Amino acid sequence: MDFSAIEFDDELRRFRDDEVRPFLDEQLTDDVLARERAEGNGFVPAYQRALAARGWLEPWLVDGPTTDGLDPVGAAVLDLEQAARVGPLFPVQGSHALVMQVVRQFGSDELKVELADGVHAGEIQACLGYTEPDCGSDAAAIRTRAVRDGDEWRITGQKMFSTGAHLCQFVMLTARTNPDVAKHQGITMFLVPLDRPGIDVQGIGTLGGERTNFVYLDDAHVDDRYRLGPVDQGWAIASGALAAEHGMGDASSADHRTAELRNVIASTAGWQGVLRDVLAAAEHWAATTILSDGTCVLDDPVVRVRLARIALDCAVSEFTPNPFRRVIASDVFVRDVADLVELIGPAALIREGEDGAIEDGMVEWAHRFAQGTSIYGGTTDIQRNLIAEHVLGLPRHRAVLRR
Amino acid sequence: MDFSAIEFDDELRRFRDDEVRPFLDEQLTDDVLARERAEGNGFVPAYQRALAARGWLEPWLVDGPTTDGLDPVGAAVLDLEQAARVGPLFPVQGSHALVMQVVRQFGSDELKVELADGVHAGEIQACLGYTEPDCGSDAAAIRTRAVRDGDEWRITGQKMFSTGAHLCQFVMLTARTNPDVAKHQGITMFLVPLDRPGIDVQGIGTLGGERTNFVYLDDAHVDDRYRLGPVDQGWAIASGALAAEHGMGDASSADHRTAELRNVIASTAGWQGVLRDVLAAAEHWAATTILSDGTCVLDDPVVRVRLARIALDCAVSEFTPNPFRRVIASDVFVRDVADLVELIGPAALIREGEDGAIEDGMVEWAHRFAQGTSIYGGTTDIQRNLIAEHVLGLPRHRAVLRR
Amino acid sequence: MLRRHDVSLAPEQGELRSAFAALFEKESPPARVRASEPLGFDRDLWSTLVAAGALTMSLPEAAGGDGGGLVDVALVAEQLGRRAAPVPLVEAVVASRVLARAETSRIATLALHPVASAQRQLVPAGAVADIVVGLEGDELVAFVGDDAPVPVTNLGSAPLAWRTLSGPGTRTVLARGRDARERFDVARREWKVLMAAAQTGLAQAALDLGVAYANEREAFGVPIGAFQAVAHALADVAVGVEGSRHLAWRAAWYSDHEPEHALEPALVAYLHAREVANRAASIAIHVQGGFGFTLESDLQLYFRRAKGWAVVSGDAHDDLRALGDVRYGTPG
Amino acid sequence: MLRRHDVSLAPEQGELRSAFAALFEKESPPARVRASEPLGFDRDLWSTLVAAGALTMSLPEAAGGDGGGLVDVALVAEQLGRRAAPVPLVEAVVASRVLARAETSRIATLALHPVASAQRQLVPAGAVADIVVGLEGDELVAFVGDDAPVPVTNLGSAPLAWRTLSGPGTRTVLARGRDARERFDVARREWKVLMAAAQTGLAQAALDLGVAYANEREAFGVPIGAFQAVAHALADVAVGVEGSRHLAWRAAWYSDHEPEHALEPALVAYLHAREVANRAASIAIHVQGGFGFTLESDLQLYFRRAKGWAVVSGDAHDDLRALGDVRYGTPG
Repeated sequence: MDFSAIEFDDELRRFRDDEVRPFLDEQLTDDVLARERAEGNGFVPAYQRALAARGWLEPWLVDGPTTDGLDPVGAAVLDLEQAARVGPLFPVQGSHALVMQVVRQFGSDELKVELADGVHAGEIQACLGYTEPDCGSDAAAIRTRAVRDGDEWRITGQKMFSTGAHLCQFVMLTARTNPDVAKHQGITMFLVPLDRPGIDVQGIGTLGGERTNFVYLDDAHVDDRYRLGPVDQGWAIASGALAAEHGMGDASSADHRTAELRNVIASTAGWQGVLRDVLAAAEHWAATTILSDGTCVLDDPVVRVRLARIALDCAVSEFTPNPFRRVIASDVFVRDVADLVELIGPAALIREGEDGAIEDGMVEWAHRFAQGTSIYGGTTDIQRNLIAEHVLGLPRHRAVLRR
Repeated sequence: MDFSAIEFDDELRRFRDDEVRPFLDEQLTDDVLARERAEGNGFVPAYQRALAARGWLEPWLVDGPTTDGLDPVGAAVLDLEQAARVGPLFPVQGSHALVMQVVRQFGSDELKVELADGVHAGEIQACLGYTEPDCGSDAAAIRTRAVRDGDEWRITGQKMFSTGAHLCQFVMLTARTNPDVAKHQGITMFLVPLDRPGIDVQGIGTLGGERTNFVYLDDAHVDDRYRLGPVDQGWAIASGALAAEHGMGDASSADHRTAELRNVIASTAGWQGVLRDVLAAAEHWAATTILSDGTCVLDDPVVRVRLARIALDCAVSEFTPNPFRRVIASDVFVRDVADLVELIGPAALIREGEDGAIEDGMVEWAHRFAQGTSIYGGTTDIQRNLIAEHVLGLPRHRAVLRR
Repeated sequence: MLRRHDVSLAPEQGELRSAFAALFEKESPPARVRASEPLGFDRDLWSTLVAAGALTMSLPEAAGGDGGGLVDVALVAEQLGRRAAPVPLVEAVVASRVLARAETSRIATLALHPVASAQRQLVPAGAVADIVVGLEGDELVAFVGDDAPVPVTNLGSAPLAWRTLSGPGTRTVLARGRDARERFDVARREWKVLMAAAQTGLAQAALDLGVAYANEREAFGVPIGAFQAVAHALADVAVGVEGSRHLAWRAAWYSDHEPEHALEPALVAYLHAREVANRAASIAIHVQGGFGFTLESDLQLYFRRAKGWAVVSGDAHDDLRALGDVRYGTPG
Repeated sequence: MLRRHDVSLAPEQGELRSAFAALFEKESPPARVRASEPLGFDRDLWSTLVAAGALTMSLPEAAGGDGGGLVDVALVAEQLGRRAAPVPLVEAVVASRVLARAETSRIATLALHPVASAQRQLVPAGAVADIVVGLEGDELVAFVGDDAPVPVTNLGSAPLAWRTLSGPGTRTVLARGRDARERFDVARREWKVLMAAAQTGLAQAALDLGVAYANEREAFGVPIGAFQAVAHALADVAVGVEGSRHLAWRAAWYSDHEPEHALEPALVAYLHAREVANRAASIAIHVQGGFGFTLESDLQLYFRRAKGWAVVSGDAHDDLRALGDVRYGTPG
């Protein structure tokens, strides 16, 4: 048990002041920040490449040329400094990291060699393609088909929620390779190059403002070397990766960087981080707003307990461990941001950039964004199923219709 | 649409002042009140008989000799005056009324004649016997058996939550008469006299302080005239009665008195009534408690919004119609009483009658009592199922185990 | 006290409700709601609504109205909410009742917050209103500004704008002192009653969309509505909507029949309705899963309006404080 | 600031936890908890616990203790809560730390509310304590009254009694002025930290009972735990318990290592733990259905103690106000 502060000794201070900050000054240009703000996907290719060149782009992902790398404390410093400049969005590249983990574990040597340089240079990014318009939580119900044709596969179908696909080079997707067996048994995993003929990426807006994508595949030809793992065994791979996404994974799986960091620092990413930033904005507003009767908003006892309640929720989210955190972090985020809209009142409704917007419209944005947190990466209902079955040992079940 | 006040004209005032109040002065003796307080079952035999003698005991239940009766407004006046003296408990005789409704609809003429005088005299009271130690929500899974033996049935089994059984003359119970068919199809309904050999009633305490009972039946012989409805058709009768208990019934069924009253007055019974009384107690405490700094508790802005929140919940419970009310009335009761324990603080923990108890320990009691409201007469989960299926038209389903 | 508790609609009330339900269904489909964004105003729909008498039904006959009451308008407002109709009916009715005249060619609105002097405030329908009614100091004022208002893009795509009650323009004092304050309080209370009805409509629409999706969308071989996680969440929304509707009716009834007792019912109805509407939309989005979070789903229209239409009147906790004041008197 | 976030237990901490888990499981079964009611004190169990060193482990070696910290006691307190053990360990440890001596033959407790003069207050363990430590005016006092305390029957079957810090008896002033206030605040904070751990234990026990029942009890042909209405409710409880535990550990760690920053973690842990424990017991009762509402079910023991052990320190909102004061300074 250890919650002690990490001292900024001379070396760490030097790293922050002489390496990280100058790097960010140079690379996080207004242009990069504007692009991130507009799309909210959490990465901008030019910045990715710069990180890679510096050796700071998740160097643990695939075997390959060595890089400078960062120890967990160094990585945390970089995260914090990034977050301070970019604001609540700009998540760590979770999907890409997940894909690379699967590639490292299940990709052929040939594929790994092919990808290594590009990944290390930050020029190859991958997104996920599990969800389809007709299947989300039931991820094994996919309809996308892949048919073998010599050394190639011909893939046809639709994927949804492939966030970042318009900026990525690959999508890791599940496709049905055998329709004649039980649904979990006929799925194969592929890392599909997005530049293939027959593939079309179309943007779709979300309530939170981020762009996500449909990926349409119309007889796209994909070489067999892009297959990940054995034919018809893709479900096990996808479930492992889903489990990691749900925070159910153990420290040795895809989650390893997170697991490693967990023992070192409080996570700076995740929704509890966003809620903390939104709370800070509301606290700033309350501390600097003087009412017509001359009192400060923050002197109102009712306001104080409501803000304290949210501070409590932030701490609860932060210190509730995985796989439990996802549920509570989303629940309190949705509830608390809704209350902050009320607390700030009419001006909280104004969009960023409009006359009278409060704290850059952050609460208005967060209220919309919050609705996605119970859905991203599998709904909180699925997460509760997992907790009930795998942690509490309650019976697995499925629903069947009566009559 | 009409929410207008019912004017106490001369006639109604005369009824209240010259009939109801003198009657209650005479009948609701300290002895009766003490007995009700101790057991919380909502009726005391002597008082029931007095009500019956006056013609005020639910005279609409069975056909038989006419009584003075009460119109809905008169009945409401009686309810209010009773409630003012007895406090939140002392519910209308819901179970007995339900049983009598079934008797009227399904009992043989012979049975009705046998019961009429006793019911009208308040000397026959009936309770329910649906639940068993191993079945509650799944009320068709009963194990109690009834075997035909000439003109009699021989009944063996256990019933639970037969509240009032120790004061009643009859229990209306479900028994399995055909174990070889689907569980819903082999059940018969009986009105079992509790004085038969082989029947044993044993009390069991509840968190809310009320006494409820086990009813053990060991080869109890019951004449066939106590059967209600056809053999093996008891499930339909029980479901109808359950539906009425769930508030799902229509105005023409067992619920008719409630339905009639609904267009006349706001209900005085139900948990929203209890919550309102608990709130009134807390408001009284807050208005009369002066803190060490000389301020009144009720001047604290945080206290005011919390009490106002509960007042809001009372109104929501009262004006949310059946079958929806049960869910919200229980939810807010549980939540709000828990907050009132906090609000009053340490002394809220003290039991009634002990040194320093607040408002006769009402909040301490209500916090315990509240936990039963999500269970009584079928859980709120079952109620949500009913709403989802019957009101929203969502699919009926059942759970099956996987693997 | 014994009170009647009759929540049935009279035949003519039922007909009114059906007529406007049909009008909004036809004239305010999602495509037209979307087309009205970000301003949140559809002038053709407004003309249709005025022609249908929605604005004047609750005005006295002497003022060119139909002599109806707030109950009638509440029935209409619920249907308006159900289709997220981009028309400032609630504001215009309330303001017209203050003005005691049918403003059919100009749009009148109510500035919901009393101001000491020429402070600006965010006014509902302020981006499209010609006349702003409000309380400035101890004067109840109708102000027609010279400058065109500037719409402010906002969460609910409502036609909000910063407006004042004085400045360049025509300023009419309708009342002063206690009379002014009382008439303003009545108007604000009526706005909350009608908004409670509109929020009930938003909640009903969100529930309907959630239920429809839960019946269609399959997962694990069954419609997702067969899962209790989905079914119970929607059942809870239904519980909320039914209570919200009856409370709104009751509040409107009190406004019409016992205005001296109407504040508590109004606050209760409004508090519950806005909470239910936000939760209904949030839960329905969750039920729709990923699709619900995209802008393709109509749920986002309702979700944004739930808070967007209500919070312009202020923090719900201020209404809770007001409810406390009604019950316990002003503190201190 | 970057902080470590290591929630692993050292081997000796794990052993300590297991040892006391075994002790309480053996020595505080439900029958013995029931037998201790309504007083809520089992003298034999108390002797066993003192002999096992639970009271002295966190006292300085100079004071006859083992020189351990609050983290160790928190691990014990969670196991105590898990078995609803009828022993005033939390109060006695905290009071002994104020007295800086191991009171093993007499029981010391802490009066949680500062009083101006000889006012009485409801004191946890007050019905069995010989020594009451508390703040009266600006004096930190240890008071041994002449009169035997009168137990007050209460929700949580805790040994509560009305006690004073002066009157007939022996009154020792331990500190005055700012020093007195600070030492009292530390004691009260430590009580909340340990109570957070005890409440985590109550919640864990309620969860375990709910899960066991959900796995055993069948309805509609399957264990009721197969219904999401049951499974998800229990999953939410599990989410609460896990957070509650880690927050309690963290609060204890700060008390031991950074007492100057320990108040916010203590308030956060205590607020979450008491909310989770009450909800856990309430939900588990609901899962057990009718049986859960009878006094036969052990859940009632946990349900009554959740609020019963915590509320003696006051309204949770007071801790929320205190959390606000830590973050925003005292208002005005």
